[in-house]
Amino acid sequence: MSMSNYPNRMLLALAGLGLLVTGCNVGSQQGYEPPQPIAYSHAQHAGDLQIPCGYCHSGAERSRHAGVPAVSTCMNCHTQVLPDSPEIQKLSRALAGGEQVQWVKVHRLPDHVYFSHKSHTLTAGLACQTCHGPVQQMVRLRQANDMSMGWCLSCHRASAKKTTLPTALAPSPTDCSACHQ
Amino acid sequence: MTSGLLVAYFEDENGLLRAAREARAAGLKIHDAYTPYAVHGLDAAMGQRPSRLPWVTLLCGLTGTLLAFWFQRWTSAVSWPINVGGKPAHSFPAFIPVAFEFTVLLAALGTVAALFIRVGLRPRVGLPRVLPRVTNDRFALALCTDGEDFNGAAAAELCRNAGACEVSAVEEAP
Amino acid sequence: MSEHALSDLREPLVTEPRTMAGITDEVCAPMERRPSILWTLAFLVAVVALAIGVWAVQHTIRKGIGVWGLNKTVGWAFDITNFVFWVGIGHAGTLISAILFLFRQKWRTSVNRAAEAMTLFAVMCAGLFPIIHMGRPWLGFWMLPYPNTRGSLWVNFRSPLLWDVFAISTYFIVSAVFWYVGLLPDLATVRDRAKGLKRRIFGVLALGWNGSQKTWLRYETVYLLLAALATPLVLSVHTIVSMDFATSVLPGWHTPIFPPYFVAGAVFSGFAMVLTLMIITRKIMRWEHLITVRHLENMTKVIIVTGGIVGLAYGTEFFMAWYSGNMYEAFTFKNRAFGPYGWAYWIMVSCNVGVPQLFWIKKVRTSPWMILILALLINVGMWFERFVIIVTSLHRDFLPSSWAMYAPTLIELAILLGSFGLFFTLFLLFTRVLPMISIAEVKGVLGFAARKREAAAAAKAKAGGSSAPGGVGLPIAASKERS
Amino acid sequence: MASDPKYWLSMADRAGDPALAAEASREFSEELPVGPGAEAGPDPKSRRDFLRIMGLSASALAAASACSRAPVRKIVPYGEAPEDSVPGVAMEYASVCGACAAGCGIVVRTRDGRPIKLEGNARHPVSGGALCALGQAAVLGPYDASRAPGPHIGGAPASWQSLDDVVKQGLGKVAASGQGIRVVAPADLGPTGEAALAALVAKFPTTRRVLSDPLGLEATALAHAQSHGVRALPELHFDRARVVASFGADFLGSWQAPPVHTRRWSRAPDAARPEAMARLFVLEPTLTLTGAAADVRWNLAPSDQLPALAALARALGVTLPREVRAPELAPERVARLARELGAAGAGALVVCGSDDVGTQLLVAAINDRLGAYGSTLSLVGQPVRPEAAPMSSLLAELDAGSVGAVILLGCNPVYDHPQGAALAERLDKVAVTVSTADRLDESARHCGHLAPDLHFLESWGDRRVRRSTLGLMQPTVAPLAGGRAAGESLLRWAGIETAYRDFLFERWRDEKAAGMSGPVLQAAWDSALEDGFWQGMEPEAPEPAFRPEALAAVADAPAPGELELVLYATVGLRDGAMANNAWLQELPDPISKTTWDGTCSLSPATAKRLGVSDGDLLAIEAGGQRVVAPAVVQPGVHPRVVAVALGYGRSAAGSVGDGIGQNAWPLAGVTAAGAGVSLTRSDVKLSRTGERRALAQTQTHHVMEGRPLVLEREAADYARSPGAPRRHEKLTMWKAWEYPGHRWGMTIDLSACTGCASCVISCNAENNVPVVGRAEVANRREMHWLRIDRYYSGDPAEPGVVHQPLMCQHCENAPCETVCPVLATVHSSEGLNQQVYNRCVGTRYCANNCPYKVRRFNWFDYAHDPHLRLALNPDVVVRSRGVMEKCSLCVQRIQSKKAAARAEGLTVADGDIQTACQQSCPAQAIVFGDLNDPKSRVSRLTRGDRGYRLLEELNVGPVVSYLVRLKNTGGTP
Repeated sequence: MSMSNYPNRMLLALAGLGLLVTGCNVGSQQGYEPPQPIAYSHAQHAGDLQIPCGYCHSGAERSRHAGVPAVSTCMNCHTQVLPDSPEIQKLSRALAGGEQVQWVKVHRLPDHVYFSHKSHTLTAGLACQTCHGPVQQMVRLRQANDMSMGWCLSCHRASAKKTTLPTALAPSPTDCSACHQ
Repeated sequence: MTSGLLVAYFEDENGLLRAAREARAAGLKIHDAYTPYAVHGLDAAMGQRPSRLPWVTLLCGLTGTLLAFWFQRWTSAVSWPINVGGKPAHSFPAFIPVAFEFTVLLAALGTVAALFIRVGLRPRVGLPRVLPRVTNDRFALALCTDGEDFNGAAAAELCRNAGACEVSAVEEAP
Repeated sequence: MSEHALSDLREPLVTEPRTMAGITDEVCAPMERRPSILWTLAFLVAVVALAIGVWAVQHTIRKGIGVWGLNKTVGWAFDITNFVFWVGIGHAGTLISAILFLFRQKWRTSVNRAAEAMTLFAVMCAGLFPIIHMGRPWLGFWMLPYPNTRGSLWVNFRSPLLWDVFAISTYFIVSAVFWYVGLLPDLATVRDRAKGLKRRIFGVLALGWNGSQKTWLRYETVYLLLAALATPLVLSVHTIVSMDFATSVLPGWHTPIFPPYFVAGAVFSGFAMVLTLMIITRKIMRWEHLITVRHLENMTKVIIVTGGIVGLAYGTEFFMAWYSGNMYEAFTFKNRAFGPYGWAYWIMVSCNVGVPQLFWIKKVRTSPWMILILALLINVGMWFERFVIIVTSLHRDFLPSSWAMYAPTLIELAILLGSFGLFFTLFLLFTRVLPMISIAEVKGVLGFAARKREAAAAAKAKAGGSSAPGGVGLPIAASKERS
Repeated sequence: MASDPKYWLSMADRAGDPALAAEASREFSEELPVGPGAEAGPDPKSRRDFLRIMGLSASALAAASACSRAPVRKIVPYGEAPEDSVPGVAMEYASVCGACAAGCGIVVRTRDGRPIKLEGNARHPVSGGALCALGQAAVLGPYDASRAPGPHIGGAPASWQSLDDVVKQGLGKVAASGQGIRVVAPADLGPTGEAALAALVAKFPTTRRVLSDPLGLEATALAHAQSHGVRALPELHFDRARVVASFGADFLGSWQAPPVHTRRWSRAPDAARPEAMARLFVLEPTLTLTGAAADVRWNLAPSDQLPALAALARALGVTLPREVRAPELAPERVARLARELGAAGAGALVVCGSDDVGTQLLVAAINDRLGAYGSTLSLVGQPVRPEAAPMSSLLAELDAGSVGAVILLGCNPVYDHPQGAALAERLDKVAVTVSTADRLDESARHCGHLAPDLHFLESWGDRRVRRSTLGLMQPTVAPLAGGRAAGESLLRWAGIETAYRDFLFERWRDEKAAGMSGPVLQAAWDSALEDGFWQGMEPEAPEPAFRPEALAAVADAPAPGELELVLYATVGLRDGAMANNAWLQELPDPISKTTWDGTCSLSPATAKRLGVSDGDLLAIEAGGQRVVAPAVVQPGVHPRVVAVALGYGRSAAGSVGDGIGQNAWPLAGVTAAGAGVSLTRSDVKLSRTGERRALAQTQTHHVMEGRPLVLEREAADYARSPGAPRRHEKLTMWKAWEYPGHRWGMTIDLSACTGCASCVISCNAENNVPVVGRAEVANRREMHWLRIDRYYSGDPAEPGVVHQPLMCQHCENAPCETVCPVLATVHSSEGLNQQVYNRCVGTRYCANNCPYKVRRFNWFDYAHDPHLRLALNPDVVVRSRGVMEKCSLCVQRIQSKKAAARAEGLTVADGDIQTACQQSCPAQAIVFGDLNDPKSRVSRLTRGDRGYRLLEELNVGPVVSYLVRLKNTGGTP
């Protein structure tokens, strides 16, 4: 009818473009905080009690996978501590061959990404919190970063610029095959 | 806006051309002419100046070229330089085709957009005012009636002499 | 562009006396009457072909490209052959519109609209193939350089395929705009004839066109500018398509002759397709006076020239294969002509080099039926040209260990059929819903035709002969006084 | 029918199981379940699936659907974490390969308890790290779903306890009645297996052993029993030989221990001193890998083998007690052989693949005459093979009714013996019949009971390769089917309840570690297990003397036939025991390049005479049996010879191997003495059936068309003028990219490469290369990242053959990279051509533009069998349909070695990183390393005189270099 249609149309077009542009970030899992089968608190274990991350996630410095502790690892303490708590009972039942504990995976990289915890912890000396956020403050685990490729790269690029190491020893490659192999 | 128009209708372009020339010679102010096809020579007859739209084309085209070259260079050599087939990050010759295409694209879209904006063509739900049969087989010359010394009868006579088949007054320009 | 640009030596383009209203009625008639049986039949056939193609495409996407006959050695065959074929077809339309417009070739007026529509539909068909030929077409949008969360990972501007994305989409957009801008006055004409819903639809489409001279002035300027932009664009598009091959390392592809060779070939095949469509249309619509034999003849002349260029290119390729002393190149061309796909090569040569030579004969190039048959043969030949370039170069390249044969599957044939279905469905719909001939432009040349007839009649009368409307061809200097 | 797409395109097509279909339809299949990170219940409707269903609808939809959250995944933790296994970290175990009798040392790489890769054990004293294609492929064995889930009694599943009871009772009854118990077994069960068998014999004294020797290898041992008094196969030291003559022994491809022979024969070290290069003569009826590697190769009809050897023996001065007719082999050829072998003396070696004892006696006589015993071949220290009767005697006994029980121990005679059908008929009537096959195979189906054996990766065991060297086999995965070690079964039936592992340990302790105890013993045992072998003292004994009187057993040769039959073991399947292995079925025959079929090879001349072309189905008739096989017109076949592949035509191998080709063993002859089988015969009839079965070949054009692809030079010429092959001046308009760190490169020595295809299988295993099946191979869509091109040259009757392994050349100016619109293939900072599968949209332009045609496209979702998925390498992503893939130069190995070095603050040293193909190459033809390091092996070889790049004139700059093939023909052939 009149020029007044134009702004609307422009808005619509912009919104469409915006969707396209941000499209891939929309799928990000940042902020994902699923309920877990056991009311386990990282804030209590890693924060208040200051149990080192590696005590439970023992693969973090040895393997690709940080790993989830075996039920027996929990029971190292919990045979003594709060053995009668209903949450701990779930563990005892699992250990006795009952219903298994099925943790909900929070941090998920796609299968086409090769990621090694060891290279980032042991070799690069990064703190777990660098990627996982302040886990020691989280009662229920939440994904702190979007863990997109751009997010990985931002760090890899920055540290590649800073390094004084010889190229062969330099960390944080930005080659595709560093992660996609 | 004009308060009213005197519209003369013609069966062929020659009458229109003659009327336009004579009206201008007589000092009448021509509001516009309405024709079913582009009548050649009418611009001169009405004393229209050539359009400045080619400048828009040039501007848009140049913008396209520069934008495309800059963007290709930025993505390939600045934002994330990647070794592709051993070619340098800024592979200028390889960037020419896209730059060319983008030049044409922006120039074409810009020109048409400029035309539409300039002449007020836009999708509209209601129907525009259109003088009868001017999109089919009649030519119309619209003369402004708001001049100080406008003489409607003389103007109508001028048009009839030039070959107008009908002369009428309309309230508002199409 | 004033009238004196038209030489009096030329024959009028509208061979029967018509009034402007008559032209309007005539061109708009197909949109206003019920479809003829012939049209309905043709439309049904086209839609069935399209449906078969749609099924084949969805089958391909569901199962994988493996349903085609491709293999590790021949990675492209029917898909890209069809793509290049359709892009080539899509060249004549804009060429007729733009280049002939720039060269003041007024005879383009009655064919340009349909030719442009043909361009658009052909480019649609062409655009289909690069998308479906991908292993994962649903990720095709990765070819667009948009900011993303992958760091941003952009696209490879060095890839001819990316150039294609830009070239084909630009070509489509600019052609569509050019076509639409050309349609505007006619849309208004239709709007002003129509009633009810149709009037409202055309009202929206016509953007409020009212025939104002202020608009016409700028419109003509813009149309000229668009033509000037479209002309290099047409040439660039097929140049870029040819670079899909020319920038590779494969013998038979890697050759600098490709850009002009492809452009000439595209114009060649495009004109053949325009001829095919026009001859059928003028017959069905009874528009022999609007699309005259002269139109057809002019187009056959373009075909002779471009066919000659194509033939020269074939010869040059062989010469270079021998002259370069490159054994891979030499083998490729020997294999092309005398290898397992030699039959395709000889179809290509006879259709593209042999057939156009018949147009040297006046009788042939003024006989619509002969032209139709030859034009169809040329289209077949041009399809095979792309097949020969793509398949015979790929199937035996550098390492004999990987040499392989390719044969299309039924699915691929169905997709080719479907692309014709899509093309003709769109074209047939176009003949029903839009004015097929540029009403405004034909009216523009009507006055000239009328004057020519009058002058001829006057001359005849002076000579004591009887006047015959539509009599043509006498070079008479007298023209109507204008002042 | 074998012509059907036997391997499946999708699991759904095969099984019709919706769950499997859902599994198979997922793009980028989920990673393998990993230890405590094992994820429960992957969502079958993933986002990618949704997208694919929606297909064409463009970007807006894609963007919209990206909004959806990824599916919820669960982690089930261990209850108790297993000791010393860290999830995600590979464990390696040394063991012994059980794929054939050669007993090569292997290293088994496991991830999270699953073997995923077998590699040669470089420390092994005999195999030295070599492993053949079969060995590489054996990693699929434990995951073979066609294995029997447990013991069967009378065809019905049963428990081990009840089986043992039934068998023990049955055997006891038979023994008590004085009837015979016959154990049909291969010649070598390993010392512990032999001991277990001995225990059974002790328990049931009527037990006798019958030899299962489908390929007739025992003839050599039997000949040496007569000529040297030792029933043993001599150890062959090709590395010490200056002149080798092979009479139909495909020692590099399928005869005895090919990887060991290949490692020893390898030309890689020879090429460094071309003036002293050894020479290989091969005289054979059909073209084999050994013939392809020969310096001088002559066709020799099977019926002419004995006369030719006799003529050679005479020319060398051996006195033959009996006249043998003159050979067809040209006298000047015999003279040349005699001259060159004679000149080499103790540096000469003659080997023969014949299954005829007389022929092998002649060979022994010639080697003895040359003084080769103690030099190039040796009987000292070789394990003595047990006494065993030939199969024909078993049939006679069965007919006579004197046998009450038959135990088939790790053999399948119903399938792989010419009289298999007769045996099957008779087995059905025997009171007690037990098979220890791991599945209900052809023979087991005719046995009352099945006591399924374990796969060698699941089992304890040992293998004596030399008397001084004991290979130790240890389990690397818990038994996945319900099997039990065959040796353990024997022990149970003999009434010994010791666990097989303990039995093995005790025997080892008593024999090898006598006098040790406590921690010393434990340390010795641990060390032996860690090494994978126990190396004792080499015996210091003189070679046994040759007994000339043994030559009396040499008979005259049979008359030549109009058409002669040669049944041969293929490089991929050998005796067909592993026919259910999809990798081996899809492995192109190194010579004919056919897959998924047992073919019948004819010389071009014969094919022309009979009007036969490739793929024509031919009926081959001999000894009243008829076998139909597709023809392959094969250069290098003797014009009178029809060569038919063995190992195909399994009917009870499993879902993969059944019905592939036809079994050719029924065509073989039976001999009463010796090996019991004759794989050649002179009375064969050939006819066309008029039908065709298109071959699934990976290469269909066999000559180089005069192109400089494989460069060959005569060694003597080369020694005189070792100039480099032509190198091209390079011009460029670009400034080259710099590779400041590593710059990976590879060289392939064409002199060394024999085309054995071990690398191909190794690559399959390492890189999760899918199997595509017969129909897809026939469509030329095999997925192998590494292929071996084979070209013929010269006279098709006796052609020259060259092999050229070809993988991605990782070009510096990669033509594939330039044309990819989405940057899915780009260069790494270390000079690798990277293919990013998850970025690929599948335009295939890269493959078209690859001059080497090494890129492979996933035309469909090539299903990984849900069981075989367990053997996938978790470090390499599984590619989905619609994406391109190719060799990455094992980038995952590069990355992991670099990461390991970096964790220690070191850089990788030359030789640290081995690609899978390099590691597996028995001939050590492949060298990988850093081209930036001027001292690395790969740098030196690349720069060396023989280095050249394939299609160098294209200036694509491959980082893979080939080393010119040196051939030592000595001039005129």
